[in-house]
Amino acid sequence: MKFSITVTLKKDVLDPQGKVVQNTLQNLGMNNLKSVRQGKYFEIEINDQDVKKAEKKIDDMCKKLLANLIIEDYKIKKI
Amino acid sequence: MKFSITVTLKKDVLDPQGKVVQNTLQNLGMNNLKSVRQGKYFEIEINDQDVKKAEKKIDDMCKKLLANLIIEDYKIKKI
Amino acid sequence: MNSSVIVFPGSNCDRDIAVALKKMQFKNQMIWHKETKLPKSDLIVIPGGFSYGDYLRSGAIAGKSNIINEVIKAANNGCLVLGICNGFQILTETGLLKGVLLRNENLKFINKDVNVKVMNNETRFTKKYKKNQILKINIAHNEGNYFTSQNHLKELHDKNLISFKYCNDKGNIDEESNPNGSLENIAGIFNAKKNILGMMPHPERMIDSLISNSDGINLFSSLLN
Amino acid sequence: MNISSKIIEQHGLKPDEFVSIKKLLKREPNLLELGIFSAMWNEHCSYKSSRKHLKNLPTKGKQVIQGPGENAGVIDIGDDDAIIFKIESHNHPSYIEPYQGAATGVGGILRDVFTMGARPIALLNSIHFGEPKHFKTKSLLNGVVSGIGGYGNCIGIPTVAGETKFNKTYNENILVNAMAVGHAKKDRIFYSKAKGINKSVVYVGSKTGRDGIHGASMASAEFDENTEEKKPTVQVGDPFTEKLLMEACLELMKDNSIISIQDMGAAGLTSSSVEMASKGGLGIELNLEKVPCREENMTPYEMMLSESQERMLIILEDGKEKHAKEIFNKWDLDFNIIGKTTNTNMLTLKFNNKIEGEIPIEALASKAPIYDRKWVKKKITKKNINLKTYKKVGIKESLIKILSSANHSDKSWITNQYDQMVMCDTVQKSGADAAIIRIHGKDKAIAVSVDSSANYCKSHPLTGGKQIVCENWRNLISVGARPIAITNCLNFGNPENSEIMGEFAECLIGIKEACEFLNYPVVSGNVSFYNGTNKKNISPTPVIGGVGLISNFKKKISHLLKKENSAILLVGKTFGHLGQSVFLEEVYSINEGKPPEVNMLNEKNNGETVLEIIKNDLVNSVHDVSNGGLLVSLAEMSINSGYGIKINKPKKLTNLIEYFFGEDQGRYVLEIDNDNLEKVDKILKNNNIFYENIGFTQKEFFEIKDEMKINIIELSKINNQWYNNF
Ligand SMILES: Nc1ncnc2c1ncn2[C@@H]1O[C@H](COP(=O)(O)OP(=O)(O)O)[C@@H](O)[C@H]1O
Ligand SMILES: [Mg+2]
Repeated sequence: MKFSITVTLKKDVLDPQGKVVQNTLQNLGMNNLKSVRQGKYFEIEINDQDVKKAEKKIDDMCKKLLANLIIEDYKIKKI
Repeated sequence: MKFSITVTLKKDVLDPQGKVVQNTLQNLGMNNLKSVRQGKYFEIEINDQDVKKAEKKIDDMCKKLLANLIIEDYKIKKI
Repeated sequence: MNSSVIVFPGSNCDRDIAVALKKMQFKNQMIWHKETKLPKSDLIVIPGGFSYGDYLRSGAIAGKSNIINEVIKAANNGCLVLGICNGFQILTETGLLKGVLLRNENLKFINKDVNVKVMNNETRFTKKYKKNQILKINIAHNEGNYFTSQNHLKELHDKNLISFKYCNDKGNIDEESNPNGSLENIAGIFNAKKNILGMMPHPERMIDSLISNSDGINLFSSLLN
Repeated sequence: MNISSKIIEQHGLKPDEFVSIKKLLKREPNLLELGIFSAMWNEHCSYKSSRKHLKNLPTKGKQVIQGPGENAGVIDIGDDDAIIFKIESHNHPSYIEPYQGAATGVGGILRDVFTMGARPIALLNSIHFGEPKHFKTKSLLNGVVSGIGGYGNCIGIPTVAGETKFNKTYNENILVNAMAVGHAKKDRIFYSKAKGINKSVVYVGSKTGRDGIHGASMASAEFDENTEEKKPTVQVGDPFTEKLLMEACLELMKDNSIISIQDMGAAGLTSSSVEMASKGGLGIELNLEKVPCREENMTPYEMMLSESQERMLIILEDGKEKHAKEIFNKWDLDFNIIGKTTNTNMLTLKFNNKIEGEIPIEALASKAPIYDRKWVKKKITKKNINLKTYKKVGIKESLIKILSSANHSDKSWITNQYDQMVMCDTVQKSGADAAIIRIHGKDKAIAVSVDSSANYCKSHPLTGGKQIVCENWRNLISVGARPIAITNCLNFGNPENSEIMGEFAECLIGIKEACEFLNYPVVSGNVSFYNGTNKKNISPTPVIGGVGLISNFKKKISHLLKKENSAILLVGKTFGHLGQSVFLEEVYSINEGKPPEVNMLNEKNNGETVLEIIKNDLVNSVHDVSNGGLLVSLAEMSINSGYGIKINKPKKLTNLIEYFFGEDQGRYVLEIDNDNLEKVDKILKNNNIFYENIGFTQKEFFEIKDEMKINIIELSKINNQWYNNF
C-alpha cells in the first residue's frame, strides 16, 4: 500500500526557499508569477492490509517525524 | 491559477534522505515499512487565464529550474 | 597568470580563495554574478559557500545566473575552470561537469580534515603532485555525495578523469574513509578535456602550515604553468 | 477598543504596571500602544528585575572602548583594531523548535555585532540539555546543533568553540546561548544613538511578516500548559538573507552615510526605533504604510511587534538616501524610508497619515519600571564529603565512567557539524581550552572561550559566580592569551521568587569580585529569566564568554602533548575538594557538598605566572584543571595528542580519589622539556607558586604507577562512545 505525503509551511511562516525560487523564476523571465511555496514530499510504502490502520500509521509518522507541526502542515493521500 | 509540483528522485538514484527517514521510522517502532522516498513539493500560483498556457509555463519552470532532470522526475497537477 | 573569482550572493569562500591566489602570485579579480562580461582570464574559479543559500538544490540557482553563460563559453574555449565545493556543485548544475552531488549520507554537514589521494597527476591542475600522493584537506559541506550514471563512471575510468578520492592515512580507499557516501570515494573529477576540475575539498584552506598545512599549494602552483 | 484586564494580562503586564502606563500617558492606551508598552516593559527589553544588580559589575578598563548599553561591547586590541562581541540567549524558542530557535539565535547575535561595524570572525555557543536519558534530549540536541551549524555555515562565519552540558535541571527548559565576535577598525564603530532632527529613518533587510508576535513577551513568561498555543510565533531564520544584509551594511559603513544603526531584535521595530530615539534624546515618527510587508493586510500592531528576522533600522545623513538605496538594491534587499527623527520626544505612529499611536519615548525607556525584588542569601552547606560513607570505587573505573559520560565525551560529533575553518583564520579549533582566531592579515590573534558551572552556582551562587569567571580566565591563559574582557549570559529561573532572585544577586556579586580582582571587565551581556516550568526553576546558569589577546599567534600553545619524556608539572595546590564534583555526579550520581573555594590571589598569581612561562617559550603544552580534576585533564591531554603519560602517586599520604578527582581551583598542568625544568622552577619559585613534578610523557599508555595502565586508543574509544552511539 502506497501513500504520498506533502508537508508544507503554515501560511504565515517565512519560506526563504520559496522566496529565492520565485525571484529566480522571475529573473528567468517567467512573468505573472503570484507566489511560490516550497515543501517536502514523501512516498511511503507499507505492507499493511487494512487501509484504515495504515492511514493511521502514516498519520502517526507525520506527527512524530515527517512534519514539524509548529511550522508545518501535512496532507496524506493513498496512491 | 494554482499548481502543485512534486519532484522526486529517479528510481535508480540513491536517496540518502529517504533512507535515513526510513531507518528513523523503524527505530521509532514503525514496522512493515517497505520503502520511503523523499522529494520536493512546490505550490505555484500564476495569474494566467488559459490553463493550457499556464501548464506549459509550469512545465517550463520544472525543466529550467525546479527539477534536475539528470536525477529527478516531476509531476504537475492543477489544484 | 590572470584569474577571476566569481562571486555569487551567498558565496563565502570567495575571500579565502582570493587570498590563496594572491599568495601564489596570480593576478586576480573578483567578478560579481550580475556582470555580463568576463575579463580575459587564464583561470576561472567558482568558490565555495552557499550561493543563494543553497535553497532548492545546492548550486542550482547560481547555475542560472548571467555570468555563468560566460563561464560556459570560456570553458568551452579551453579556459581553465576550478570549482571548489559549492563551485563543484554549480559546475554539475551547469552541465560543465557530469553527475550530481547529493546530500551527505548521514544527512549532516561535515567539516573535518580528510585524506584524499591524487588519482591523476598528469593534468594542468595536479602536475606538481605525485601520483597516489596522500593529501590532508579540509572538507565542509552538506552535499558532497557524488553520484553519476554507470556510463559516465566508465568514462571517468577510461579517460582517467577522477582527480581525487577519499582515502585513509595509509592511502586505502575504503568505506570507512568515505566521509559522505560518495560513489567510489570520489572527491573530485575533471571534464573530458581536463580543463575543468570540480572538487569538494578546500585546497585554499591548506596554504599555510601555521594555520592548517600546505597540501593545497601544489594545486595552485601546478596551474601557474 | 476597551482594554480589559484579560488583555492586560495577555500582554504580560501587571495591573499596577497598567496604572503606571495610564499615568505616563495621562490617558488609556489603545491596543497598539498597549502592545508597545508590553514589548518595551517586559523583562527581556527593560531588565526591570536585573538592572539594579547589573549596575554593580565592573565595566571599565584601559582596553574598554564601549561597555554594556550598546548592541555589543567593544575592546581595544592595539594598533587600530577593535574586537566587538556579545552573547545572547535563545532558550525558549529553541525548546519549542530547536532547529529554528537555535538558528535565529545565531542570526540575532550576529546582527548585534555587525550593526556596530564589525565583520564577524567567530561564533561560539553554550548549550545545556536535560539528562541524556530524557526522551526529548537527543532530538533537542540534534535540532539545536544543526540549527547553529545551519546558520553559521551558510553565512560563512566559523563556529569555533562552545560548551555542551546535560543535567536534569534542563529537562523542560534547555539553554541555547550564542556568542558572536567581530573585528572592526577602531575609528569605524557604529552606535545606535540618533542625532539630528528630520533625518531619514530607513528600513532595510527582509520583509515584515507575522512571525514572532509576542516573542519578547514569551521569553519573559514561564512555560505552562498553554505553551502549545503560543507555538506559531516561532520565527524561521534565513541565513542567506542575513549574509546579504551583513555585506550590504558593511559596504554602506565604508563611508559616512550612517548616523546611527540598530538591528531589529526582540520586539522588532518597536525596540529599535525607541532605543535610537531614547539614546539621542529625540522623537521618531514612523509611517507604517511604508513598512515592507510579507503578508497582506498587516496591521500597525502586527508591524510594530513582529519579530521577523534579518532586518535593520538606519538613520541616514542628509542626502545619502540614494547612495544607500543603491547598495541595498545591489544586494537584492528591501530598502524603504519609513520615517524621520523629530524633536517631539514622542514615538509617533502613523498609518496612511492617520495617527495610530503616540507615546512619550521616555515612558518606554527611562520611565520603564525597575524592581528591587526581594532576595535571600544562600547559606553555604556545612556538609563535608566523606568518601568512607560510599561504596569503594577504583581510580580506573571512575575515570572510565567519567570519560564515557555524555557530559565529558569528546564533542567531535557536534563540532564536525560546524564549519570551523571558513575565513581561514582559525588557528585553534574546538577541542582546546580556548579557540584562537587570527586577525586577518596580521600576526596577532584573539582567544575565545565560553564557560559555566551550574552545579557550583546552585550550591553556592557567590562562589559559583566567582569560579566561572576564573575558569574562563584560566582557559584563555592556557592557550597563551592575555584575557581582556568578558560578556555574560545570565540564565536563571523566576525572579519573582526570592530564592531565585537571591541566586541571581549572589552570582553577580561573585562575578563582580572575580572580574574586579582579575581586571577582567564586563563589556556586554544578556539576562534570561523565567527559565523553568510550573515553578520548577533551572539551576542558576550564568555563562561567561571571554576574549583575550595573543600578540603573535605563532606562539599559541595548546593542551596537546608534544613529545615523549618531557616532565609533567602540576601548578597550584591540590587539597582534594570533592564537593559538587564531576566525580560525585558521574560515579555516585549525587550533587553534594559545597563548591571548591576560589582563592583569587592564587588564581591570579598562578595564571600570570603560567602566562610568563608560555611567553618565555619554556613550555610544550598547557591545560587547565577544571571539571573532573587532575586525572581528567591529563587524560584529555593524552587522548587528543596520542602521547601517553606516566604519573606517580602523590608522595604524602593522600586519598587517591581526592587527589586525582578533586576540583581545587587555580591549577594548571604543564608539559616541560627536561632542559627547561630549571628555568621553569625558578620562575615558579620566584612567584611563590606551589607546584609538583608528577610524572612524564611516554608512548601509548596512560598510566599511574602501581595503580592503573590503559592504552590511549582504548581510552579514546571510551571517550567517543556516547556520541558514537547517538
Ligand atoms: N557546542 C559546542 N560548540 C563548539 N565547541 C564545543 C561545543 N561543546 C564543546 N565544545 C568544545 O569542546 C571542548 C571541550 O569543552 P569543555 O570541556 O567545556 O572545555 P573546558 O573545560 O576547557 O572549558 C572545547 O574546546 C569546546 O570549545
Ligand atoms: Mg579548559
